[in-house]
Amino acid sequence: MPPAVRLQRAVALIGSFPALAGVDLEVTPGEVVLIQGPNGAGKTSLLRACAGLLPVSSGRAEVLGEDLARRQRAVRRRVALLGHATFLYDDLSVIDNVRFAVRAAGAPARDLGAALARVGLDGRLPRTSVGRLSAGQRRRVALAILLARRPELWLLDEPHAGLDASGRDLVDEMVREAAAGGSTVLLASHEADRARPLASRLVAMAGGQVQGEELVLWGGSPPNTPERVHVA
Amino acid sequence: MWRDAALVAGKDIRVELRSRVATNQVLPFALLVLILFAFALDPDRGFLGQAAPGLFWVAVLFSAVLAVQRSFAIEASDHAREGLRLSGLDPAGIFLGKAAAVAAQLGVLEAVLTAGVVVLYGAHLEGALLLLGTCLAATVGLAAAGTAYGVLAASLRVRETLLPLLLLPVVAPVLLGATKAWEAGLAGHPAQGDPWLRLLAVFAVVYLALGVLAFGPLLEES
Amino acid sequence: MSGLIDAGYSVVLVSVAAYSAAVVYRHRSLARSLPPPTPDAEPEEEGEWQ
Amino acid sequence: MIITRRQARRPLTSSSSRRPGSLVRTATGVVGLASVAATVWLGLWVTPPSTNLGQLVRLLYIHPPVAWVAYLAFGVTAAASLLYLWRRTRSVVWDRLAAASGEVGVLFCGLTLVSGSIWGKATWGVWWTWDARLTSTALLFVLYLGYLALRRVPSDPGTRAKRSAVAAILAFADVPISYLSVYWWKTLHQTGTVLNPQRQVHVHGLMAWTLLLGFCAFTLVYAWLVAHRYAVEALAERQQGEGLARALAERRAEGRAA
Repeated sequence: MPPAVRLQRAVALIGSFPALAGVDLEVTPGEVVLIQGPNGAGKTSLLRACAGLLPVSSGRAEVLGEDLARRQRAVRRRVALLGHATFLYDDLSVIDNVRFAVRAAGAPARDLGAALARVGLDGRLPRTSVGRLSAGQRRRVALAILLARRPELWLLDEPHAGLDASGRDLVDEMVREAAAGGSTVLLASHEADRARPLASRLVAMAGGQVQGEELVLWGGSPPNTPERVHVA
Repeated sequence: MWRDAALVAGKDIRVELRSRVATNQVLPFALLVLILFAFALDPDRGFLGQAAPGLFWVAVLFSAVLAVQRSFAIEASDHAREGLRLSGLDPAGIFLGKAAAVAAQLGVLEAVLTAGVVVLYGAHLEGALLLLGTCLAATVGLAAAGTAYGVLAASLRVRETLLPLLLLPVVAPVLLGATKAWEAGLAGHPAQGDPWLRLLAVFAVVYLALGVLAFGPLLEES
Repeated sequence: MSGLIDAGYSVVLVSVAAYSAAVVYRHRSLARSLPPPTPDAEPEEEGEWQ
Repeated sequence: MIITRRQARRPLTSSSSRRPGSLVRTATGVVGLASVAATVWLGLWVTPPSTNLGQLVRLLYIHPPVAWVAYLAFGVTAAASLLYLWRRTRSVVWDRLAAASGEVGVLFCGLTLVSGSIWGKATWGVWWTWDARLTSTALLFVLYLGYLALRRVPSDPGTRAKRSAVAAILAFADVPISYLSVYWWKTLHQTGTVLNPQRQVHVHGLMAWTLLLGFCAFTLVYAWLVAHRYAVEALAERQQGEGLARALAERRAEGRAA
């Protein structure tokens, strides 16, 4: 089985700014990797590059066994990116948005109501225009799309942001379920207390490069004493 | 490709049905253009009746620019354009879907404008088959070229000003061909309109083909 | 009549001359602002460019 | 974008004036200038007035050559854009050539319109008539003005190259269609200045040679201008490329500092 993500000296440019300045990273399927780093470290760019949104201009980049330089589009149906933007159409109703996103990804549009109920959007909410929802509710719609799509690689950029306590618990639950179901999760978060217990590995980024890695034992290891495996 | 096209067209039309921007803004704008022409040309001397085909198609052209801008404005909110790229939809399908949605809106607009030129300019509709065929070919051509240029300009900060400059010279043959075909139809000489109809069909086919080929690379440019 | 002919010639010649001057000036000033090219510069440590 | 990176290390420009490419360029410029001067001299003073056009025939020595260069330039832009878009021949060379040729083409297209308009004033008594050739040339002019406007929008070089190439193809596909439509619409312009058999009688001897010289002269000037404009494009990219190498280093230093 090929690694879920394999980056070797990957450079990605935004305009003429090197958002990724040579990233080395390998993620095996089923892992939950937490990417940490200060603002501007390149976390979001890394996730966007893995989604095939930000072209990798040099180095090697493979996601789910596909070469991103050549087949940028091939991975997109198997990958989901949840970022600052939720990619929803304000004028469409919640259920129409979910149906469009799920069918566009090539997944069967079944049990959409169940997915929406799971994220707490039921009653008359599915028929409401997304434009009338609060920021937190919009993120819940995006979570419902993730649930219905069942992607192989989850790229979560600050998934807890803008959610209330139950929403944050829901994100944690979903990440655990995804990993248990064989999916791979790349998670960028500033909320270390929240995200660390989810992760099987920590990756520290700064200046558009990976600066170090730590392996966290599943489940119970205290967040401040991880087993340090490798420091670049 | 066709499945994706149907999905995208359905989505765009659903957005329009719920937001009614084309109905509430583009359509009144087109009618306003018809009325302004009457101010500019003396309505009592019968200029309007003679110029009806040209004025009709100029109004359609300007409205087409607005429709294309609207079509890509809905992808601009909440980074939906990125969502579209991320979705893994076939770019050719996205192109055809968006063009079909624009064409459908233009079709409705043309129907209303036709009533407008009959009522306001006193045009007599003859050779209905030619008029209809012209509308069909011209609309497909406008929608195809418009969608191709729409995605070209969509990622630029100056898109509102650049799109008309890029699109209008390209669709000038459509204006010419459709006007001449309508003139022939309204004058009761449908045979004279045939070469123009063929020209419109060629334009539509060329820009559909180019759009299918070019939409993918253009959509990828963020 | 001959005025029109002179006008035709001068418009063409003056415009081409002005554009040439602008392009050559831009070329010169850019070339001066950049160091001369070094064709055998060592590649950076990135290695393979795809 | 990738090529720009390579550009940062190994510039392809021939900015140093001792290179052979630059020598050819200078020679083209000198010969072009001399032949333009010769065309003007022959056209204004040496050649006789024509029997049916009178003195007006003198405009004939510059208007068709200028128009020819405009069409040639747009043709080159379209061909270079195609070569850029085709994966196997993709190279920044074609993008620069398309940009250079497009800009020179717009200049010559504008001059075609102006000199054609002067011709029209002299023959028909009006500055502008809606005849087929004038109208389609005007459309062409606006079409490529849009292309240049698109090129000037600041963006990432690779993105801009691809976008501009597509725009050039989309515009170029319109040229035959719009020409045909305008041609059907109205035809007033004398068709073909040199190849038309009826007119050929009047363009002979020294006049024919002057016209031929005019074509060569303006084509050489075109080549020279494109060569310079190409170098400007390449240098501007190099300037950007060197900025990029610095940016990459700064970005990494940022990481080490953190």
